[in-house]
Amino acid sequence: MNPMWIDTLFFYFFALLVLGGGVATITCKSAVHSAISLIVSMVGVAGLFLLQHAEFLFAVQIVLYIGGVMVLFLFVIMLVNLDESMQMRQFNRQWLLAVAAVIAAGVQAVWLLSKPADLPAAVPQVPGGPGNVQRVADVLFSQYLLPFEIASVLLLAAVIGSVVMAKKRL
Amino acid sequence: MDGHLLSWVLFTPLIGMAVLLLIPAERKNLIRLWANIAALAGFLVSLPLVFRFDKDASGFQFVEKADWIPALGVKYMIGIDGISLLLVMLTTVIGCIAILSSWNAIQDRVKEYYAMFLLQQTGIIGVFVSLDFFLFFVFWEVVLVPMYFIIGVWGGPRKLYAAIKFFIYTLAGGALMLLGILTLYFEHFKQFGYYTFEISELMKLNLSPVMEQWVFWAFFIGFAIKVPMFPFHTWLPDAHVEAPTAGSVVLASVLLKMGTYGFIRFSLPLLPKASVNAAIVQVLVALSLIGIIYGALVSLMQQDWKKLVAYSSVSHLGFCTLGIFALNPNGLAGSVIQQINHGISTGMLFLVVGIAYERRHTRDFKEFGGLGHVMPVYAIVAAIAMLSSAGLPLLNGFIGEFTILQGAFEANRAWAAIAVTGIIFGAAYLLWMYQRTMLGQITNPKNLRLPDLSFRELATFLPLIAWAIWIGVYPQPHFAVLEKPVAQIVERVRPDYFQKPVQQAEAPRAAEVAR
Amino acid sequence: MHPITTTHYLILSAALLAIGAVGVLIRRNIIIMLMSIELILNAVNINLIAFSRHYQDVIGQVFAIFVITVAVAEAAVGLGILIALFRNKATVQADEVEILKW
Amino acid sequence: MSYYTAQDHFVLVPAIMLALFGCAVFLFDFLIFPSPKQRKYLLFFLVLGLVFAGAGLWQQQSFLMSHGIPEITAFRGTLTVDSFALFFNWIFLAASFIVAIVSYRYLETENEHHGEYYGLILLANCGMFFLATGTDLITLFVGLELMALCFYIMVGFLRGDKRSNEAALKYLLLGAFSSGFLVYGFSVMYGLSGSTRLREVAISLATRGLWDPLVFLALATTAVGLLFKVSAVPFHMWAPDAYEGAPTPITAYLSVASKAASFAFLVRIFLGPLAASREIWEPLLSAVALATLTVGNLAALSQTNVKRLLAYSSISHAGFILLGLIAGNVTGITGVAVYMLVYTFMNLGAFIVLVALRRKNIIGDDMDDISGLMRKSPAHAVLMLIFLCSLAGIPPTAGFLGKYYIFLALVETQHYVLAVAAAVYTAVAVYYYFRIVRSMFVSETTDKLPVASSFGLRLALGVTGVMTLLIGIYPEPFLRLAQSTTSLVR
Repeated sequence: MNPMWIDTLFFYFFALLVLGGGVATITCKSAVHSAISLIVSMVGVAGLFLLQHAEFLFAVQIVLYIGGVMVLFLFVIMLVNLDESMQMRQFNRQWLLAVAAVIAAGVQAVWLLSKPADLPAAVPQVPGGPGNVQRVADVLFSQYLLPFEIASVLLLAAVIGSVVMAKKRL
Repeated sequence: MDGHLLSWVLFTPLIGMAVLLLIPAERKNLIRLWANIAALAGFLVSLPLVFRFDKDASGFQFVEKADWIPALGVKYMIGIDGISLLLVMLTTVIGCIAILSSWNAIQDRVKEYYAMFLLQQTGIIGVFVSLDFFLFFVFWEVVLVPMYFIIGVWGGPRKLYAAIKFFIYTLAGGALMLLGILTLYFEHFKQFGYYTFEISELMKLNLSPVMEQWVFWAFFIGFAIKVPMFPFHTWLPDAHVEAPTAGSVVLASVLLKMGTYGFIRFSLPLLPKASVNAAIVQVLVALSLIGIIYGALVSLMQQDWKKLVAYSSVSHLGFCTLGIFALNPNGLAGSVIQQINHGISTGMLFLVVGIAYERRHTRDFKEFGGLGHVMPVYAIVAAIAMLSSAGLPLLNGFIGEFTILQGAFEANRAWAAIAVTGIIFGAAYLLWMYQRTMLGQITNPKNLRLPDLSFRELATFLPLIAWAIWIGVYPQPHFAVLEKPVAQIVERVRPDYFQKPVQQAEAPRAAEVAR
Repeated sequence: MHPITTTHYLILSAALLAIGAVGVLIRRNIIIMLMSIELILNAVNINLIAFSRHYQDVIGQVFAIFVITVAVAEAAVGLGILIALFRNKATVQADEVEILKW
Repeated sequence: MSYYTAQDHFVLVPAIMLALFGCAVFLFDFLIFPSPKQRKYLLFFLVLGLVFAGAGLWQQQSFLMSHGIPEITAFRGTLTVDSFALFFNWIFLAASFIVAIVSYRYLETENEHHGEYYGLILLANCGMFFLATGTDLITLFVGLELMALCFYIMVGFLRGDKRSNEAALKYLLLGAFSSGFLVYGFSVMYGLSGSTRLREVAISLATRGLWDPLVFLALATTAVGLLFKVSAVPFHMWAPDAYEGAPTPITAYLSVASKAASFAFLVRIFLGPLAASREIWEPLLSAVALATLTVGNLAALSQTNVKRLLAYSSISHAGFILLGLIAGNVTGITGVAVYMLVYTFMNLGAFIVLVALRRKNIIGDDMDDISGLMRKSPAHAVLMLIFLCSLAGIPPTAGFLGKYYIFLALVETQHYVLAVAAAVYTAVAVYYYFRIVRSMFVSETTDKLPVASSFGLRLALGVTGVMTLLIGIYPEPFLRLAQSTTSLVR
């Protein structure tokens, strides 16, 4: 079997997952269905990561995003009684307008991108270098040490914030 | 104090205001007394200007110059020439009178009222003495806020509408004017390599005619709204009618002069090419003439005493702008004199209206008639005011209008002819006004027991009457201080003017005839 | 079949961005709007990984880690606020969440 | 290769101080469970943090001046301390300080006095530091999110108030949405250059054609994200609701510090990586600025809620500041800096007066609540008058100076149409600002309750009032400082 061929096949498969999941996310009436569609979409994205040899990101996507965030979403959906919100109108009045505008912009973007992008030539990778996880770690903790530290503060703020917001009595 | 005389003149009212703010608001009489003292002090401080002014010196006198915002090239630079001298003196005199006249009229929020008035005094004087365009603009805008409050808080029934209309009109004009100023400022940088707002520096600019015209129109909007010239006058009747008496007096006597002063001080000397442009002159003269006739005609139709006086301002200020754009010494000198005259006579007329209003709380002509029988002193004072406004010889109005007409005649006979009809209409509505209020029998029983002028009220008129007669009988000192600056401006705008010997001889003759 | 290039990934991510934007704009359900925002951030990540692959470096992957971190934080705070809102709603008995009127 | 040099530390000190003291506030609150009276120590921690951060900034400033160098970079170009960054950081610190000291009384009235609030102010300020100082896409993005996240929480801090919840949620939804677009643009920028340093991105983008599709995509998405952040029309719809629902001190903070940080960010991006596509974005931004002025001013005309009115007015101010960027020359960027400085003090001042009007059972942000203020509390009324005059741009208040610079920059770059439009809108703005004035000075008061007062409120009003007048009357030192920020313009 031609590996190129498999790559292509997988790409289209995952792209289908991503886009199909995405469309289902925004069209489903029920929030639970939306959440499940979103998981599908994210699995597709994770697959794309794998195709691109971003193994660490693949793991992060599965564990953190799909495992963490989506559980959080589902948890809140269950916690907040959505029965009554199901009865409400689910779409904005101007939804047609919005869809038209965004699709127009999207088509334009796709058309703009349809020519092969002439990106600067890449530095070829030295074969037999360190693995993906190690390389990510190297860059993260040397070049991007500062944003990493800022992100820790950011997460602290997020933790405090969600506790402040969600707790009944402080 | 000697070197900073003009600064003292400028800031005395502000110091007065600062002290006033320390007085507790309950002690109304003390506040009134202090405000009068401060205003009088403002006048007394300005008196030395008259005595020390050297009418033969050219250029500005009492000049003070200091850096204010070096980063922008802004200087604190003040000084006066003959034109500003007259207007500054008018401001300090009218300020005193306006403050004195409001002793009884204002009972509510006395402290704020006088504080606003004194703040405004500083602003107005600042406009007339600034020699730095930035400083000028700051004072120009500073005047707005106190006037907004004077109309908006102590005014008549439609005060809020009138106040905000006045404010927005003037501010819009001011903002456009600022763009014009900045254009000059930037052009100066391009041509000379440094930033300055100094007027004498900006005069050295050499602009393309097109740019001059654009800047001219930007200035025009700012000044014409303030004057107000014909299509921009609609704020004026509202503001005048709704303002309290003292507010109307200051508004008419001094504030409107900021516009005409702007034309004389800035538009003409800074933009000479645009100012002699035939099309621009024609437009401005046409608007002035329309203003003269329109103001007079509308005055004729008024049932409201104050509105009549208000519209008469439109007509009189038309004369002033006509004189300016006649662009010759007679026109300009006449215009300045007429500005002073309008300040004196219209100030008096508003005081007259205010006194009647204070007693009867109405300004409808139908309510009055025959006041001369119960209030003889009042009727005499009103007669003087009316006649001075109508331009009777031996009183001030005649001198100004006559000199302007001379200037207009020299420039174009048709202009003078049209303006003369304005004078005739003017005499008509003023006499009619007098007849409807002072003469005849008392038709309304409420008018039977009106008290005549109190000493304080009379005191508000006396300086103005004295000044009116002074100008009417012996205008020479006034023309003398104007001669140099006016000649300078004409020289600047029309460099060829004085090279024609015939007209050169005419300039002094005008003053002679006027005498 | 053509080989898959970076361009393919760019187009895919642009499409996902558009889907996410549509979702935020047309839905009235707050949770689904939050999910649509997650879609947008996933589109960003697809982009980043594709470029990272093109340059044979890992900067794009590091960037993606930060994007995921931020997405998680936003989702957590957003859901917290949502809970606070619904708690009040239960007590004040408002019929409908007014905020989605714009 | 060392990961953390002395120079890195020197540059990072203010942020470290802010973050550390933020954590200290959280810890103190968590471990000691301070009683309501002890909560004032939290305020003490906060002020101390600001002072230390200020000391760090001061050292950097004097280092720059004494060595005569334009900038210090750290973390391999991730952070750049230049005059521009320092200028904005001073604004952030001042705003944080003023907001913090007025919050104490307000939160007690609202019965939501919790220590987390003060910690979040410090962390938000920390985020702003990175927005003004960062020159790396990832750092900027994470810094932006740090700031935004703190704001989402603070806007919703009145948890029992439905308005506050809704405001927070709306702000979060649209904020996250715009961040998504922004970071999409960033990802494309990275893709075009293979680097995340602004400098390298700028070089790569400049070598590509003006109408290169990828550059255009990066420009469009980044611009949408940034314009959302500064609440420019048509991306402004979150602002009035978020401003109205948030606790008033946070509204003030949001409208001043967050806006200043967003503008610092926006200017850095537009004059950095996107500088080469100026030909494309200049007309776009001109249209946006005009629309912003129009919508902001016209919508403000009909508001009856003062907070909402000030929200729309702050939208129109954003339009003004954008005009400075459109002019884009030295004067224009100085104008942006000066405008931001004066806007900080005058807008904070106006909101603080509203904070003082919040008393038991009176929300204090309606036009009726402010009516008759002159009789009730002349000092507040006069200060409010000064702030409003300044917002309207009437000399000799500071606001005039900001407008002056914008006009000058527009005239200098011959954008006469924009200049005239902006001039006309200053007149429109007077109408709605003076509706508040009218209400304060002419209308009768509706309640007898005296205005809230505390040491913090008085101090904050004093500082903002004095600064608003001082910058107007003696602007020289502030202008010198602002003029040094123009190193960004090449």
